[in-house]
Amino acid sequence: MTLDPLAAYRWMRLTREVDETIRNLWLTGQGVGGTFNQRGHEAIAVGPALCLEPADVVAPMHRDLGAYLVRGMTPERLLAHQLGRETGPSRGRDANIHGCGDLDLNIIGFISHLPQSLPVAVGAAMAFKLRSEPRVAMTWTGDGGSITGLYAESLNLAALDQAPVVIIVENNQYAYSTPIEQHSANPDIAERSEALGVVAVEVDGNDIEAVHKASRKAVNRARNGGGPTVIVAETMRMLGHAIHDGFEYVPDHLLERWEARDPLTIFEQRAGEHGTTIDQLRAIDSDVAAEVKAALVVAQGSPFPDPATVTDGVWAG
Amino acid sequence: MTLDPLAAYRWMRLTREVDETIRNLWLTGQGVGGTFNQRGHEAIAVGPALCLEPADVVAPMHRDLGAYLVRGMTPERLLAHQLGRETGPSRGRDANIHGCGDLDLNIIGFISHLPQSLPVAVGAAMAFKLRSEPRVAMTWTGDGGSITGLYAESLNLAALDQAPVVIIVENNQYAYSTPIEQHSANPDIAERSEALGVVAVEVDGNDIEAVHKASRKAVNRARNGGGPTVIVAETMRMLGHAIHDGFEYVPDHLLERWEARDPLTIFEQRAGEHGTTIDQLRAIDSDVAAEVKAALVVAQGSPFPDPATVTDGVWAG
Amino acid sequence: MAEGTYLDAISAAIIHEMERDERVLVMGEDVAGPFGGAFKVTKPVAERFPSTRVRNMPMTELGFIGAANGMALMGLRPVIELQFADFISSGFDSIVQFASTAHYRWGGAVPWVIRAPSDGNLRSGPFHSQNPEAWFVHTPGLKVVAPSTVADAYGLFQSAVRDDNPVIYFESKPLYRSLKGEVPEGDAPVPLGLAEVARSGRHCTVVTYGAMRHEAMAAAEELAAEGVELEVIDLRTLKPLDMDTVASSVARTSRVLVTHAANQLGGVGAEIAATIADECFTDLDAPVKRLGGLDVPVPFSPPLEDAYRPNAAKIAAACRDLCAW
Amino acid sequence: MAEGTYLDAISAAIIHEMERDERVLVMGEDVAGPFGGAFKVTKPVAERFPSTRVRNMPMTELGFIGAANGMALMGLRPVIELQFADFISSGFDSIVQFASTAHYRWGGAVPWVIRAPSDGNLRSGPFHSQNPEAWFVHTPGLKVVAPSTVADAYGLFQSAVRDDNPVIYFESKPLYRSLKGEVPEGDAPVPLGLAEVARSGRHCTVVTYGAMRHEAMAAAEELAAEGVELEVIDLRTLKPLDMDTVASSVARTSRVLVTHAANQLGGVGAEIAATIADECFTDLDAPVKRLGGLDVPVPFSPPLEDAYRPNAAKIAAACRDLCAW
Ligand SMILES: Cc1ncc(C[n+]2csc(CCOP(=O)(O)OP(=O)(O)O)c2C)c(N)n1
Ligand SMILES: Cc1ncc(C[n+]2csc(CCOP(=O)(O)OP(=O)(O)O)c2C)c(N)n1
Ligand SMILES: [Mg+2]
Ligand SMILES: [Mg+2]
Repeated sequence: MTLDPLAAYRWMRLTREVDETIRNLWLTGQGVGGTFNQRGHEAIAVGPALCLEPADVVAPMHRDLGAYLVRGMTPERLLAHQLGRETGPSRGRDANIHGCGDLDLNIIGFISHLPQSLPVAVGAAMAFKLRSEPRVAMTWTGDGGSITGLYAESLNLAALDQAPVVIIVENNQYAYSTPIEQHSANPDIAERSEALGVVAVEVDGNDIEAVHKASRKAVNRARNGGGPTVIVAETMRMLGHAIHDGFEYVPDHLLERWEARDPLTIFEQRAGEHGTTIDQLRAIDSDVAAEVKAALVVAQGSPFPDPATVTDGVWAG
Repeated sequence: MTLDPLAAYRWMRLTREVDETIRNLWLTGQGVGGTFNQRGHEAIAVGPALCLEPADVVAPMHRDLGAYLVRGMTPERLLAHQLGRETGPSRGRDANIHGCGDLDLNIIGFISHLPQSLPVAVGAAMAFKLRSEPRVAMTWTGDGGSITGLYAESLNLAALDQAPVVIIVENNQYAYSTPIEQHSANPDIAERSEALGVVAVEVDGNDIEAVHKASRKAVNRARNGGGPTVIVAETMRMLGHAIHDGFEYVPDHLLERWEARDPLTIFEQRAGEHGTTIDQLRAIDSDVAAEVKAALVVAQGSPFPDPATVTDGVWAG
Repeated sequence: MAEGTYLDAISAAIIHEMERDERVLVMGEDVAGPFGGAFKVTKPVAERFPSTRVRNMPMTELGFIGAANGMALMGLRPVIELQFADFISSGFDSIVQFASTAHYRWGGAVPWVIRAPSDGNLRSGPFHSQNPEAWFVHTPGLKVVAPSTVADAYGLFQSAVRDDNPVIYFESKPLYRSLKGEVPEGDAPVPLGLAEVARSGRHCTVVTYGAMRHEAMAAAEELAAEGVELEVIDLRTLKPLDMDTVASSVARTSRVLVTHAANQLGGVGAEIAATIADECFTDLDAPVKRLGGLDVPVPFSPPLEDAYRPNAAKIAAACRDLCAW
Repeated sequence: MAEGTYLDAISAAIIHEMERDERVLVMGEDVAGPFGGAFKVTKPVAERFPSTRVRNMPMTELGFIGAANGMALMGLRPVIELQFADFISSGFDSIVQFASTAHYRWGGAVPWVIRAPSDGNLRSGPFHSQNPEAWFVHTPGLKVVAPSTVADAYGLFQSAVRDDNPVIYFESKPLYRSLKGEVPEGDAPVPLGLAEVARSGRHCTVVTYGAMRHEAMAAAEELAAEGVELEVIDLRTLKPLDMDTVASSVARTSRVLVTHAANQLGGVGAEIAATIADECFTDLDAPVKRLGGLDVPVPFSPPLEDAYRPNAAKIAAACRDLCAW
């Protein structure tokens, strides 16, 4: 799959728009509970997801709004979810972007305990391999997630089985307020990953073309029996960890540097190279804005769950 | 500390003798519960422990009988412990070589959940560093232990703090019945360890001089503020995992190869080089045999704990 | 049907489920052939099925139970062997946070079975004797099973594998080879959530599960000689709990002892006793009594483990006291 | 004494203990200055003490609680902050297997405190609202504390740090900034294991802890207007449990409701209710009732969380029923 530049831009813009819509709601007291910020992570979430077939499976985390959207979770449902409505994918049971799963879309909902999506994605890939299905599992984790024990256990399992899984490490250089040098004695995540027996590559996480290219290669390798790949994508989270976070801890000069490298901006700067025009992008912008606005109206008009259903769904079957 | 060859031999022989005594007891139905085998691990346990000062701390695991002995846990107490007597270090509360700790000897008792001794040793080392004490913590783990998440988490913590800890990985190439290639996608434990930010070296685990030399260097580095070292020592467990284990899974040719490299045998073969004589070694053998025989008599004559004390010691203070 | 042990029944049930349903696979440390597991439960299984369906795992409980979550979501039915129930705490997050909540949160069914060899009386000390079922009964979204007979070991396992939810199946190590009986063949599922009246009696009810069922039966024999008839209820499933069977027994006997080998304080017996005390209040002629393990790690040395643990004599004594109330 | 919040009291207590005893240090994710923790509890602490005593940890709960075990064995007194109590399951082995058993097994004392911000009613969903205290009350060798007032947040913390055992200190997130009062100064330890009679009354006892204390007090106000006087007991410490205070209250009131925000099934309330039902059998004029969270993960959406969770109105209704018995 080659990257369709207008589609790529559209998904990133949609991610940004949904994120900003949520942010505005929460900052004006119209949210429910807390919520996470996505700004800066658009290319990392969208680029890899665009490499997948519908039958492939994703297990995104809290910074991957774009992946949910690409996989077919509509803005309406995502907003309804964050607002605790019956019409969201969790029927009001899970918060913000947690538990935003839907097996009809092959999306696995995540839990807070990081990086729990990782072994789950590896297990999904092991299932594909066992059944000789040409499917791939993809998951995301952070630099903080990459230093957990579960990261090492999961990569080892993936490598032992040569399971068809692609792991995107979103290295935004901070785990909450803690810079990577303070949480990882060896901040070279690719090196740590490779030592566990997987192929690891590094890529500019704000350049959707680069992320997409690396992901495409990894997805192909996985689908062709070549086993797991870790893609370490460098980026910067441009707002606080979550809506309440004052975000004083990232030095201004770092933010300025990365502001200039905003995934949407650098994509737009290359519009000519892609054979697209600024006018086309602006048209997408207004389309997307209208779409999200309409989605919000629907989401806000959706019912809350009936408290009488509170115990529904604990058991399957 | 240079290695005193007669002392080195004596500790290894004592380890072997206690192990065989235990094995004989258990095989003849005089044991209580189960017990682990030590054969093959004598040099790995004794060599590093001989590099320590009394104020240093050890956190050995289930294959390190020799380390307990070197640190001053007497055969009497060790046998009483395994036999569930009041006079053992756990007063009958913990089994076989678990929980065989004594802070007066600076030995931390281990739990089954592997490799839990590892973060505990790292924490002890962090305490030494925080208080600027010239002390070192030493711990042991297996090849199986080295692929756990906790191994990665512990090494990262040690490296971040540059804590004075020495970690001996007893690579006996099997975790219970599972060969290393089946449990570790990358069986190069030193490479995996180094990628986490620590110094890692490899050594022949059946050659006590080699193990001792590498450990001495690591202990010195730690004591002088140089941070953690991992020593990957290759060996082979020459009997089953534990007393009940039929041990069919290790190929004969492997055992034959390692039998020829028995830590006591190869040490004895070099007796001349050490300036010791075979007669001296035989004298140690009979000394040690008598010592352990006497210790067994004492241990077997020791009382079982009074059931009325069963709840004693749950709480400290 | 052939005579066999409790352990044989588990092996047979695994084989039957794997033959019946190709989605079922076994995973765990050292489970593959020819070794066949720390207790050899999967040895006959590994002889029968290819290595892709009986898979050795590295000593990484958190990671491989996490992987089982992914397999289960993709429609497989992993049967996960732990070497000892004690190591269930090493995979805790994958169980109590992910698997237990996925269906409630977003409809993802996680149909696995964790086989956890539990309980003591074998002089195995604090880390090979644990009975951690209370942690999981308290956690919403998990089912918990604890068979105590050869037939139930077989039949409850079948129901556990066929259930669409994560099920923790606590095996009783003390019964593994000591308990013999007819091993069922073919389909013989015992439904989850149904207690068994193991013995009828009119003077006092003993509610129990696992190895303690047999201690309670021995106590009942002892008391029968004294003219006291115990009714013994084996819960079989700890979640969901069959309180109906318990309540209707208490309505007849008016006296009840709840006993298990797990630590008494905050154990499953507390939930059962509290429920009886509430729902059977007017039926009771004596307080609901509990008899469980002491509030200490399971000690190793025989005199200490004996002091720690309930047994037939202690159950008989407690029932005598209850009947004297 | 100055007016402050429940959260201020915790910060002040940490500072006091660190000044008093140089063995005390703080560790956890993002606790260091200038950030000062997810809830800013350690912000004033980090301003006062060097970074060696307020230490950021990587997101590796199992590893760093394991390291705290080693530090504590070597004589330090680590105060470990979890970002949410929900993540306590990620460090489970280091707590329930190592720390809890070391002293019993071989005399190694492990004096740390884990600060666990717990409870909900904040629309934070299944992973930021948990009350996992029952897992730890059931585990031998741990102490468990759950302060519900500004003064207790201060005083129980002091006792927890000075205790020679591992103590889990459950902080109440809903009270963090909503509850204000006089923050004690200097030494004001509140002993572990001593309940407080928060309100005297003669008709019915309510046994509770944490944020539910305040719901029970509100229920008591409501019922007082109807002529029903509730006695409210705040347990403050969940292990060891002060059943004496509870029993002497029940002896007077003959009716009792046990309530907490944690899931009711197999919760700490089951232990308390079962003990009351046993030991106070002849005092009771009505069954011991329990009111806890439903057997579901804590749901996010307001109508669902409200349905999940006990509150003043539900407590009042339950007490009315009890008094009508
Ligand atoms: C096991 C666990 N401990 C603590 C947390 C709290 N927490 C939420 S996000 C986060 C930082 C994660 O950093 P990283 O993995 O780099 O992802 P990022 O948020 O930077 O995208 C922490 C500590 C958690 N989610 N899981
Ligand atoms: C967390 C955990 N899971 C399972 C076990 C059971 N177990 C005991 S020893 C062992 C193998 C350990 O292998 P290794 O670390 O290589 O040490 P070795 O016994 O070979 O010296 C296993 C799986 C355990 N002790 N801890
Ligand atoms: Mg990050
Ligand atoms: Mg090994």
